Amino acid sequence: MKRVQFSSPLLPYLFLAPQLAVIVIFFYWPSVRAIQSSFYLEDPFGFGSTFVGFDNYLGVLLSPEYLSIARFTAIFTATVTFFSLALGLLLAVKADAVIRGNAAYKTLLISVYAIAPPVAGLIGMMFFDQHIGPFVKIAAFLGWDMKVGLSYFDTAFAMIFVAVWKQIPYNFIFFLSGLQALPASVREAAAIDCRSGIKRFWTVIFPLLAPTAFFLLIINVTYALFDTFGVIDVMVKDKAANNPITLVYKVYMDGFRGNDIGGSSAQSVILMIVVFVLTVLQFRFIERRIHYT
Amino acid sequence: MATIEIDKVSKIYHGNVPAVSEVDIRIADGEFIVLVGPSGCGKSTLLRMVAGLETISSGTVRIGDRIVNDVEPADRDIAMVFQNYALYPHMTVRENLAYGLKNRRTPKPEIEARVAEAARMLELGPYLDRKPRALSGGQRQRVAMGRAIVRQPSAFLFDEPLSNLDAKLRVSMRGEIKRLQRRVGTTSLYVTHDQLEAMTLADRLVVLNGGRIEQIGRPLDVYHAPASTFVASFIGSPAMNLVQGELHGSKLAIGPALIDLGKAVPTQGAVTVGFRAEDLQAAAPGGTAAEGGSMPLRVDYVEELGSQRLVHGMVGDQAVTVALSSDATLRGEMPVTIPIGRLHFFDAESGRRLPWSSAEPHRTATAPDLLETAR
Amino acid sequence: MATIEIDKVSKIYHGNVPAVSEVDIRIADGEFIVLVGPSGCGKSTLLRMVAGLETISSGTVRIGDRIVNDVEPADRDIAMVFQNYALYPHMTVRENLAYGLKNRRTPKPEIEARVAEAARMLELGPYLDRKPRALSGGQRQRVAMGRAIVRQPSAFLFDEPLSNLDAKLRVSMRGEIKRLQRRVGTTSLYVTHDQLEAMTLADRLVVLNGGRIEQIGRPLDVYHAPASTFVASFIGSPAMNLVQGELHGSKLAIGPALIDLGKAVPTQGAVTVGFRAEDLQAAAPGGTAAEGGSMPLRVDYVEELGSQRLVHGMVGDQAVTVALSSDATLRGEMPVTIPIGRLHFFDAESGRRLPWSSAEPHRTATAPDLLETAR
Amino acid sequence: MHRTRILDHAVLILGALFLTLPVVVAFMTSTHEAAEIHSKGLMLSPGGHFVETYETVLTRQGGFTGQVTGARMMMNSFILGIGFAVGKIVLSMLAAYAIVYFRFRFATLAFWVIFTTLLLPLEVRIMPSYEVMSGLGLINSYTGLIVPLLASATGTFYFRQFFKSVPEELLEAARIDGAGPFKFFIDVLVPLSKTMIAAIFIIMFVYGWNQYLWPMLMTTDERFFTLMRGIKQILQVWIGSQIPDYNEAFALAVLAMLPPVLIVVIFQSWFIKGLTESDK
Amino acid sequence: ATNISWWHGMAGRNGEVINEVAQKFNAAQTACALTPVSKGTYEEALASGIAAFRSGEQPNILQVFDAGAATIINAKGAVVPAEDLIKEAGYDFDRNAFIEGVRYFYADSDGKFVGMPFNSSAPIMYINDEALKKAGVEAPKTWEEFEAAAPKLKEAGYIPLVQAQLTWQFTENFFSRNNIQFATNNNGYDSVVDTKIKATDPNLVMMFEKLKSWADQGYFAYYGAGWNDNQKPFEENKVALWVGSSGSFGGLQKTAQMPFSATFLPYWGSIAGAGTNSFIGGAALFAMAGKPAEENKCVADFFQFLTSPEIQKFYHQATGYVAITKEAYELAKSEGYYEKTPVAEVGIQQLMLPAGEWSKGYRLGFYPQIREIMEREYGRIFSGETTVKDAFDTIEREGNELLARFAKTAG
Ligand SMILES: Nc1ncnc2c1ncn2[C@@H]1O[C@H](COP(=O)(O)OP(=O)(O)OP(=O)(O)O)[C@@H](O)[C@H]1O
Ligand SMILES: Nc1ncnc2c1ncn2[C@@H]1O[C@H](COP(=O)(O)OP(=O)(O)OP(=O)(O)O)[C@@H](O)[C@H]1O
Ligand SMILES: O=P(O)(O)OC[C@H](O)CO
Ligand SMILES: [Mg+2]
Ligand SMILES: [Mg+2]
Repeated sequence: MKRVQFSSPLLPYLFLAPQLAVIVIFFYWPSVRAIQSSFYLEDPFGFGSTFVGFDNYLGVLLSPEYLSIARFTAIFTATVTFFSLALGLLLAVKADAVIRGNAAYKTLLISVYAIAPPVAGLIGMMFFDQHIGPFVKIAAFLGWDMKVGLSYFDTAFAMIFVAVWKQIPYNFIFFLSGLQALPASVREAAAIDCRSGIKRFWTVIFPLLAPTAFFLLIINVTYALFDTFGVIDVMVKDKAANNPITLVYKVYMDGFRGNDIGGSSAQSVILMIVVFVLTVLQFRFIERRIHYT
Repeated sequence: MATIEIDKVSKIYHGNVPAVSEVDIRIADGEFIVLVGPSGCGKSTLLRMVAGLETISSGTVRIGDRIVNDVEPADRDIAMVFQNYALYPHMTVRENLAYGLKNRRTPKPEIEARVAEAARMLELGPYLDRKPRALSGGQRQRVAMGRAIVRQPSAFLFDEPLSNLDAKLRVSMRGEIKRLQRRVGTTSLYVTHDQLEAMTLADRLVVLNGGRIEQIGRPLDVYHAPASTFVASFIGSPAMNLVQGELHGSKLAIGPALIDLGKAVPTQGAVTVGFRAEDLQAAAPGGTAAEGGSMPLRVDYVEELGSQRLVHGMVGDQAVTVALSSDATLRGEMPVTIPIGRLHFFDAESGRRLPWSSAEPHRTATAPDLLETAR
Repeated sequence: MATIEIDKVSKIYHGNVPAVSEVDIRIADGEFIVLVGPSGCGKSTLLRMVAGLETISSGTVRIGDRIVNDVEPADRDIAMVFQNYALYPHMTVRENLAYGLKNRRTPKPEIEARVAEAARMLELGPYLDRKPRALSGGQRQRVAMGRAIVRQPSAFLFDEPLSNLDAKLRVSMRGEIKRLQRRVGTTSLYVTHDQLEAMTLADRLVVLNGGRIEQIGRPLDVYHAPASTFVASFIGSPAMNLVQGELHGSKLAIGPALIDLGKAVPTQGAVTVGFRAEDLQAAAPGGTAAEGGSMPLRVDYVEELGSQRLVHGMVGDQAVTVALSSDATLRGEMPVTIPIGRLHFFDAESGRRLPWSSAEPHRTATAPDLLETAR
Repeated sequence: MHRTRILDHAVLILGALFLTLPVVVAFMTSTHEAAEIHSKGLMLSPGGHFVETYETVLTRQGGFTGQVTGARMMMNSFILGIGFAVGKIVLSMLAAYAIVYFRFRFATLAFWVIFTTLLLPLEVRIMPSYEVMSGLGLINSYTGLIVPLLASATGTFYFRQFFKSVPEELLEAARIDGAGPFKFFIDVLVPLSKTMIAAIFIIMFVYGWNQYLWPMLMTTDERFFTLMRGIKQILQVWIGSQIPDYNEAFALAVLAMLPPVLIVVIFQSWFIKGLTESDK
Repeated sequence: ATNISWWHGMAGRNGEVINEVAQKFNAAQTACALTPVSKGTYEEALASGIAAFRSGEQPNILQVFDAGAATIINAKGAVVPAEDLIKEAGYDFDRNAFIEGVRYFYADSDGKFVGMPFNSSAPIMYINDEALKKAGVEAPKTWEEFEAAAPKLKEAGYIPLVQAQLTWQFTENFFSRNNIQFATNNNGYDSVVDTKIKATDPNLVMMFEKLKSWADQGYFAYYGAGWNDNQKPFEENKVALWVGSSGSFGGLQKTAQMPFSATFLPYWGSIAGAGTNSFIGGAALFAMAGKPAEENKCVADFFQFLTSPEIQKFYHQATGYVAITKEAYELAKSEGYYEKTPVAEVGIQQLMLPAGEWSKGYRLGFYPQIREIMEREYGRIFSGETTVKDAFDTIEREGNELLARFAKTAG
């Protein structure tokens, strides 16, 4: 940490106490409860529970339905991450390149950042409404009979579309500030060394942006996994049916809506493990992350 | 290799105050030109216009016999060394050196040969596979130089390439750059705000002030005949003493001192008088001024540099610094003399050099000429 | 005001290599001590131990007659000036100056008086209500100084306070620091890696190398009688020429040159010979060596500094630099002479100074003494 | 260097349209009548019912108690957003201060205890969290809405990164100037962190404002309903067997996005700065 | 006054009517103060109620929809049976005052009312009068008749048939209208142990095969599980026949762009004994256990208040849900309400049809999740991802797994 630090027997604990208290009560306690419940089969009303060992886990992992949701989650996460990163980067690079109107573009492009996922979902839902959705009309014009809510593919498309839409500004902001933090002279050196802008981008600028891109990759994966809950909840209109959903939504469906505490707890724990692995990877990379200054 | 012609070049940022105004410089093939001036005087802007990194507001830049105003930087056939080196942090030294060549579709074996040659010249062999962050400042600087050399461009452009180095390294890298440029003979435009660097490196130096050229000339010419008080105070260390004087006939009054110039000068009345610290001598106390005027100096403080001592004091109410050899005796109040021939006169208002001035603009062959014979 | 005694102080980071080893320095009341040495030699570590910002691994530090090893920095009655000034960016200059006093519960009127006094001394009056970011580098430096002064501490500690300034400003701030310290008379410990700063500022300088003291002494003593090749090459610019020589009786062989020392020296065989660039003179071609030995110099390149020229060349296969006045004539191959009395000998292995060495360790009153009389 | 400008602008304009058009459409649509939207779909032009619709949405007394007006929900959203942001900043600044500026035995442990919370979003542990909350009697209270959301380390993480970038010498100078841990924190660190605090405030405010699932679960008392809850309510109509008041839905959506969007847009420079400072 | 709370799953106009009912109750007496709270959808209201119950924060009254009945009724100790509560409060309770279709669904196997029927609906078929006239066909009573009329309707430029909720209208009420057993253990009423859903019933499979082939021929359109997506085209006069809820009536009156009427949900003439009444839809109110006696008394007062003919009539007319007592029905009838709005009577008439062995109700644990499975598989059927046969195999398998799991938790 710092070269010089205070040393005091009590103060650091005092400063940490509020945060730790909140975390222990509202994070660790519930998390431990979740792990505990995952080994029990519980009556919805909490009248009794039976220890079932790993049954809940087996039930989940052997269910083809769960596996197909897992598969969709993976695809959804990969697609949302890829497109929101790519588009965010594209816009950031362009905004970085223009001088005139730079501020206006910036403002327009980040304005959507603050929109809540359910609001995004609501707007998306209207855009993809089977009867009045303008996007559906455009698609029909192109010969695509879009049936969001009925066709698995179309619904997935709409969800991904909205999730990407919502996330672009975030990536845009980070990429833009990442770009602007790059030493101007390195970019100029590249301008002298390489005529093709595209080649320059891939050989010099992008590698230098790698730390930002990596950071964003993690953020976007987390976003796609968890924060899209609101988007999905709104877009499936309360009826998952054969619409695609993600693992978190499934936890919610089974636990909250279906009152299957044990099963959903097991799913929570599985998610915890997935996120844990992701985080370990993240820390590993961050440790190894190149400091380009 | 090529000539560079900078013709009435100006740069105006955002329709505002001009950063560079109507600059004209003709750089001969193989010449080493140093742009020098205080911070913000437009040195980098000018250099970057030549490089193509900055648009030219008006005027033309010609490299060889091509007008390059609208040519992409990569197509100008120049190489540039940046102050912070601008090495590609994610590439090894070898890749850094080869990058520009690869983009130019130079054949592989040739790239390898040129990289090897540059590495040999700059003694970078052992570091070729390291990334820049594993190099010391001096080594990075050498890689930056190497990156310019491998390209074998028509011209080198340097923007304060040494200012991130510590004093000792700066001195030795200065020598290296000079030797290297002599060896490859590439036309060079070099920016620095360090007058010592400018003096030692330049074939000709260009002193910039507020976006305009204050003086162009060979280093010693500039040193010995600065065109203005600005140049006089900028070139040379310690800076030339500049004091207010009064000319009456053939007499020059500086505060309490009255100096006989021997002959009348065209200008009369108030002038700015300049003389260099090392041209002043301590007069024997009570002795008469030898071949120059004598001024009483109240010593304020002394800086011992080992090889010499700088005596800071006041003549009347004007600060004057005298450089004495380290074995000269000092007293609290001492007369100093100045050879008449070493006095410079400047217009009190405009600061421009007045025609009557130190008789001997330069006395010996300048360094570059000498060097030709020395090798 | 107080004395500072540093007694067998060592610092070992993480049970590893020592950063500072058994350093002893006794600083007299009001004395200005400069710690100088290359990067990483432990200067800052030592200073920070005195400040209380770093724990002391062994040894004791005494300020006045109090052992302060376990005293909080704030209670040591010292003030420190940092390289990057460490001004509080959100406070005005006035608040920056007053902050330390306020924490000490100094009465308000006194704070105001002291701030006003410091502002006057440092000419900070017009900037008192500005925030640091609205100040130039030199002004920031002065605020940092002011923050130290208002506290009226027993000692000032400076850690490279000038190295963030540009060359010109550095020279002038150097003068200011010196004058200020004289005026307030506060014991000072000053860290720099710039030998020129060390020479000009120090009453005594301490040359550190690898965490150990290489030499302590008055600047000119160190300059004229460096205790080792390390000191010899570190103090003085250009650095002292150090070449391999061979002593046979009263003869000294340096490459092709044979120099008669006049009398035999205690050491024989291989030695390192040192001589300063400015002690060398150009001999008239074909003329005989005057009172010293003559060496043939093959000129490599020349640096024109205006006031003098540095001639870089080779004697045999060893690099030698000669400082000549700017009107000396140059040739590609020229003999240079060295007064015998200005030769330094060092053990070829250990680099320690050998007893027989240049006769005159110092020749005149040193600057501080002079200054006392000069005021 | 300057050739591709037109293409650049084209891409940017398309991007800006892509991102903002839906929002514009939402706004325009909200100014039409429900029946018109129902039959004609989304609108691109203003509809002239702006005042009525928004007045209704803001002031119509919904719910049983008549206390669920749009304005009330908006106020609750504000309380949640601001309460959360302020709480987060206070807690995490203190914790980050302890971690960065103090030497103590369990520093590493504390670090890990705090940072593992980055692992698991609330959605995943929503059921047990709810139980814990009701066990503590915090259902239907602003405390219950706000405090559990604080149980994550993002703020601490940002502040830790920021504190690490504060020049070491400032602490050293302050110590020599006689500042203890409290003084240093109040006199130096807090004022220095202003931009960072502003940026985190914005991020956290948006986060708090946008909370969806948690307030839905945590409030049964209409007085605590937030805008997101209101939107959920409207959405329900969509699902069921009645016609939705599209205009009101969009008006509410516009109201729900307006404050955070305005804050982000107005303070974008702080925001961007804060984001980058905390990135590394 | 004693405060009691009521969590429900209604929104929009229906939510407002609930508030009005509560206000009427509060105005009618002073001892009790009732506060209704909307908890989202039916599913969410149930889930919130359960979550709250686990931590002792449950409301006094919880509205639970048909599909959630088993969950709450099987949780012994979660609720006080409405009948007991009312009797304890000193009121008389007459099961026979309720109309036939309402009587059994929320009762235990002995017929004791556990839940208090509240908003009751029936799946009925709305008719686009214009469309039928144009095509020159009569409203079908059976699916056979529909099959015959469909080509003409299509020719007239209409989508012949759309529905709103396949689970409720074409699965559960397929069993009731055609009088077919839905699940073992007496449709689940007798025990949770070993109850099995009979989703592969050949008649049900046939129904969906028909639906699928109608969809392929353009006689039937399916817009996914969202209710509104399916209702919209009917409102827009694109659909001839729409199976919706009797509770949709109020809304349709505002939105439909053409005159419409309604009739019973068709059945298969080919199935012997078909044409019985339908299960009651909508939801009932449950008095949650663990509340102090004086609050329970207030709940009983409210239930009593609810069943009063005036309130029933008001609610019936304000929402389109059917009146649950005969008295209320007679009252509305006597006032000539059905002459003005004949559509409003269709639901209640359908519920009052003679009951069959299997049309009283069903009681299946985790049924909301089983509905989710059905919705998923139905979606797959109509998007061509699976065959009807496979879909019902899956529904039966996964449904039975859930039922077994429920048996374990309840056991
Ligand atoms: N991109 C820019 N926009 C506006 N003004 C600029 C820009 N770049 C430079 N300037 C201004 O132009 C003038 C010249 O700047 P330039 O960088 O060329 O100075 P310099 O001589 O290189 O100084 P330094 O020694 O500090 O590098 C300065 O006043 C500077 O503020
Ligand atoms: N906190 C630390 N932990 C470990 N080693 C350290 C630490 N601080 C300094 N050192 C090491 O101690 C030695 C002396 O460092 P110090 O900072 O005192 O050098 P310095 O002489 O001030 O150098 P510079 O001129 O670069 O400031 C160096 O080798 C350095 O790497
Ligand atoms: O929309 P409702 O209230 O008629 O209810 C329909 C079904 O019964 C819900 O399960
Ligand atoms: Mg510059
Ligand atoms: Mg240091």
